Amino acid sequence: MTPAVHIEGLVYAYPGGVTALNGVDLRIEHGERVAVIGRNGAGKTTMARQLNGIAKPTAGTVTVCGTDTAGATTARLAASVGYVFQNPSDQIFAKTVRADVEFGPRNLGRSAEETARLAEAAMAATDVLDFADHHPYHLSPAERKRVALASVLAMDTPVVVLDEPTTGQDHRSVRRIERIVADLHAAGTTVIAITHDMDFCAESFDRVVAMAQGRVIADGTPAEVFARPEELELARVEPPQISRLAAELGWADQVTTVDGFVEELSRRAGGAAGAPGA
Amino acid sequence: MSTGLSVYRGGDSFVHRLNPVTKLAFVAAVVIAAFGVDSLWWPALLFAALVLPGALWAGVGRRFVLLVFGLIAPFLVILFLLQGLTYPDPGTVLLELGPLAVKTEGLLFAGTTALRLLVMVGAFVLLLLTTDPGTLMSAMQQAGLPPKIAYVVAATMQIVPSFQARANAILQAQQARGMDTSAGGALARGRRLIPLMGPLLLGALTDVENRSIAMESRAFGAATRPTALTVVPDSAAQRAARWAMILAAVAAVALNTLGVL
Amino acid sequence: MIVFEDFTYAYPTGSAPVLRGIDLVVEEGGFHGVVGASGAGKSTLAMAVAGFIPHAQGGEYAGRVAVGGAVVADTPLPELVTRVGLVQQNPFDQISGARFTVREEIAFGLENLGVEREEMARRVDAVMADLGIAGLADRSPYALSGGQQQVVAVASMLVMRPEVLVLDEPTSQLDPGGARMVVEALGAVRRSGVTVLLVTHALELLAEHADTLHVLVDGEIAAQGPPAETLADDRMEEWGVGRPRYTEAAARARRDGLWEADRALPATLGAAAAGFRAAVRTEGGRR
Amino acid sequence: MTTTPEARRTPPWLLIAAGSAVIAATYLYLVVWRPESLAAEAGSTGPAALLALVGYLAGSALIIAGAMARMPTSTVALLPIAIAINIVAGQLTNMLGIPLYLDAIGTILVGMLAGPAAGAATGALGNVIWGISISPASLPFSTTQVAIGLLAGLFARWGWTRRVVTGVIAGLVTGAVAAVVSGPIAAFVFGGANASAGRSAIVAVFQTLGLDTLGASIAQGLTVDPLDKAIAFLIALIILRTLPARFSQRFPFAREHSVFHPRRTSVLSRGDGARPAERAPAAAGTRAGDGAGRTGPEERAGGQDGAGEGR
Repeated sequence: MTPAVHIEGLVYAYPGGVTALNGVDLRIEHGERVAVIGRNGAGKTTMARQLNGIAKPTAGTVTVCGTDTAGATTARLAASVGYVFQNPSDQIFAKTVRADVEFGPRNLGRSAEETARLAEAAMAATDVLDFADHHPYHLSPAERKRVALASVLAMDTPVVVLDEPTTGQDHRSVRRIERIVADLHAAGTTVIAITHDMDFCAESFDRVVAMAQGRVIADGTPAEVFARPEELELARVEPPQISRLAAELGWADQVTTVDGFVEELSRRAGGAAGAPGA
Repeated sequence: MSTGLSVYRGGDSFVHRLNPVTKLAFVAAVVIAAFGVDSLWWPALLFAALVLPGALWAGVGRRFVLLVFGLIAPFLVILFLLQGLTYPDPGTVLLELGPLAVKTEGLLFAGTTALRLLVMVGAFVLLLLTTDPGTLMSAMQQAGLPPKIAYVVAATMQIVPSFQARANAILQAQQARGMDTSAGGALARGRRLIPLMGPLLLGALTDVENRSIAMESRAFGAATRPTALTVVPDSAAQRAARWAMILAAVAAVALNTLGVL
Repeated sequence: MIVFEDFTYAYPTGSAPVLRGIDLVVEEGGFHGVVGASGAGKSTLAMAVAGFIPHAQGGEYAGRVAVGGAVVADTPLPELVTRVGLVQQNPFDQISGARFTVREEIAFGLENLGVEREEMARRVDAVMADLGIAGLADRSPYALSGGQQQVVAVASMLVMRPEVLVLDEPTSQLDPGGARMVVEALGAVRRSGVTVLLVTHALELLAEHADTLHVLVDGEIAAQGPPAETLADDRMEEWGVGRPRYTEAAARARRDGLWEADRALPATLGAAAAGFRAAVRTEGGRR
Repeated sequence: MTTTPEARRTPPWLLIAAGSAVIAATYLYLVVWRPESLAAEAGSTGPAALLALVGYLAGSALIIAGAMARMPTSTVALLPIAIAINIVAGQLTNMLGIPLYLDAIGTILVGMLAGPAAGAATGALGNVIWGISISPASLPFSTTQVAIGLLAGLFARWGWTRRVVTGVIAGLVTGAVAAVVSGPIAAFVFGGANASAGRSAIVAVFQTLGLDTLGASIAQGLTVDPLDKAIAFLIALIILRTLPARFSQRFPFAREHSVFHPRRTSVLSRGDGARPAERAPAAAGTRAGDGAGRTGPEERAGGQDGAGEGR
């Protein structure tokens, strides 16, 4: 089976000549949950934009679900890759939430019934059904962010890219996004998120790709990546709170999530207490 | 999409160091003279004797030539085709091509118009190439331009690039949702305006309130007379030169109208 | 000092009040946080302190808000802005655009107040030095990163010497590096004696820096006090605010008997580490 | 209240009236009265080009000064945004390969929201900025932009923007006026030529049909501008009706003249078909007061702080 995303020797230079990506190799299998981290300007978004052909490789190849992006338009690649932009205001335009969510599947040539079904399911998943017939501009920014997410989920693509999904969101919204990522994963969708939120990254993703200066500098499970202080320093990333706590306690084994922490704590305390979450 | 609203690249020549208002007076003077004096050689002389040497003196000759001709060349071709072939008034016909006729008067009219435009565009480009936009606005405010007008001009010049970036982001976001921007006839293209213009305009207008709050937080429009941190150097000589240039231009026009020049 | 007395407010186009019966005293000096879920009324509270409510918004306004003895509703906006500085979320909107360099941008407010030139130059340079942005003086404000722009926005307010600086989610659109820049700048502000009121979702930041924390829930103050106390509150999840992961981990551990029952839940890394060390020791000892 | 030094000397309306009079006089002199001296002598336009330039620019300058003198900060903050919209929307249209300009949408928005004077100032300043930054050749056309902003505001005041149909008709009329006003500049300053080959070809056709350069320029404008402005008005109206009521509420002009017909938005629909006037008691207690009667997003159940957090 072809991988969901296969990037080989990717180099990308802006029209002005500045090199943003400098030899990226990355293979992501179907169904993986991958978080891409690194400081602003590290090349995260530039790389993600290669996946739906908004930017094309200067050198190297990018293949998404078997399609080489070099020869495909963004409109065509949209059938394989759903991309949720960081700023929902960049894409919402229709008079109702529902019409906006239906824009994508309709562009992809889905039938009216299919479009309606997909939109309904996406709105349910993102918890925006309550205001399906409202104007998107009368919603709060957090709600609009969910509408933008729904409008991409409705396209029912095998790969979904989320650009900074938790930025500016309150606790409840972050929780909701964590659940959406879990649901997508359960449905077999490949989820790739660009994020600065290390706690979100640790709780919701199986794999972390750290970037700096246009290259991948670390790639592994959250526990592996967050155990590499030099690379994190290079990526200007502060590990998740739980990782810092474990390090402060001098634990050699990396734990990154609250669950993992409590489990490890009870092991260290001699298993005297009940199982985690009990 | 072209970005940015300034062609200024810095520099330290005499022309660069002049008070921007002086350069503005120069622009006004040559434009008045070029358009007000009724002859073919007069704008040509203004361009060759004043505008072009000014650009060479400032050391921006290459960019000056590229910019001026880039702006004006397509226009000149069209102008000569239009008035060369379809000049409406009666005149000496040099060549007839069916409904089209090449007339001496048509060519003269096109030539005069072309040279005048060359002076106008050239003088402005000289000002823009040698003047920092910030200094231009400071100097104009010093010269009495109301702060609100200065604010609108300065703010617009600075936010346009961000707007262009936003327009690009919107275009990409809709393409990522499967919108094909290249295909289709005029109507199909027209229909795509709403998914693109909608987010651009709505986003911009919702910014207005925050911008207005930010401005009021900075006491913009407070009753006192504003002071200025930056004072653009000026001199009595420059002040005199400004009046002299304008008066010379007006005199040239007057003399021409009276039939002396 | 900021005082709210039985303050209730509804927007002109809204039917239900956004803030209801707010009684709040924010002490002079120091660093104070406001937290709450989206829609709880945090931004409205910030605008009420800065005076844009009611001066720019109208609406239904009851009760009293005062800043350093000046009653907000009775003080004209141009005078109020010299007492309260407001920095909002989007760095792009905070830059006036009226000036082409950072130094002039920061001076813009003083120009509008008619401050004399030498005095203005002195104050601008001092503020830039305090906030560590002297190196940006001649750059275009639009060529800066979001974090740098927010610090310039803070400087633009501070140079007007307000008693209170209100910041409404100033770091929500920034990357961690940018957020750190702003937080460090706020440290400098606080040292200069200005009262800082910060609205944010960044709980860990407040846990480390804030003196007091005020929790807004559906337009009412639900809890207030030192961050260590408020952040440990078990209702934070239900209020939609959440808690730092340290606190969450300790709460879970306490349920499993792995956190000493009489020890307060931690809000910071240091407190959490100390608590867990103690827990592991006693558990190990008991075995 | 802030006033510029000039405004203290002269009331703003007088400046606007004087500016309009200068422009009108220039136009009448050049086009209607058409003095003999204008007749081409050796293929030149005589002083017509200079008169067109000076008269139009001086008139525009007076209108800008008058319109800006007492402008509230909320409107001043709107102007750069509107001008940026003009520029970027024009570029976007061009990029999509749509055979229109759509470079006055921002001007039209300001006219509708903040009135004729503000609209005129936006148009003129936008043109000045375009002129002093990238395209000096466009500077002389500032009067056209003044006319567009002015008319957008006047039509809004007369209630033509309350319905889409009348709004589009207002756009057609505005486009026709714009074409007529541009005529002297296009003909005398630019010799009828246009940077667009298509537009210039139309001028050529009219000239071969026997019109003089001025007539051909105006006729050419009439083939393109009405449609362009009608679509621009339509887009502006769609956008403004989409924005939360709170937005247009901030502009006294739009509020006082209820420029936009109160339209029930789905967000607020409660199944009662009552017209806003009849629903007014429901909004009692707020100072919203006026006939616009639209209620905002905050009304939505769940106590959303739509206004405060809504940015």
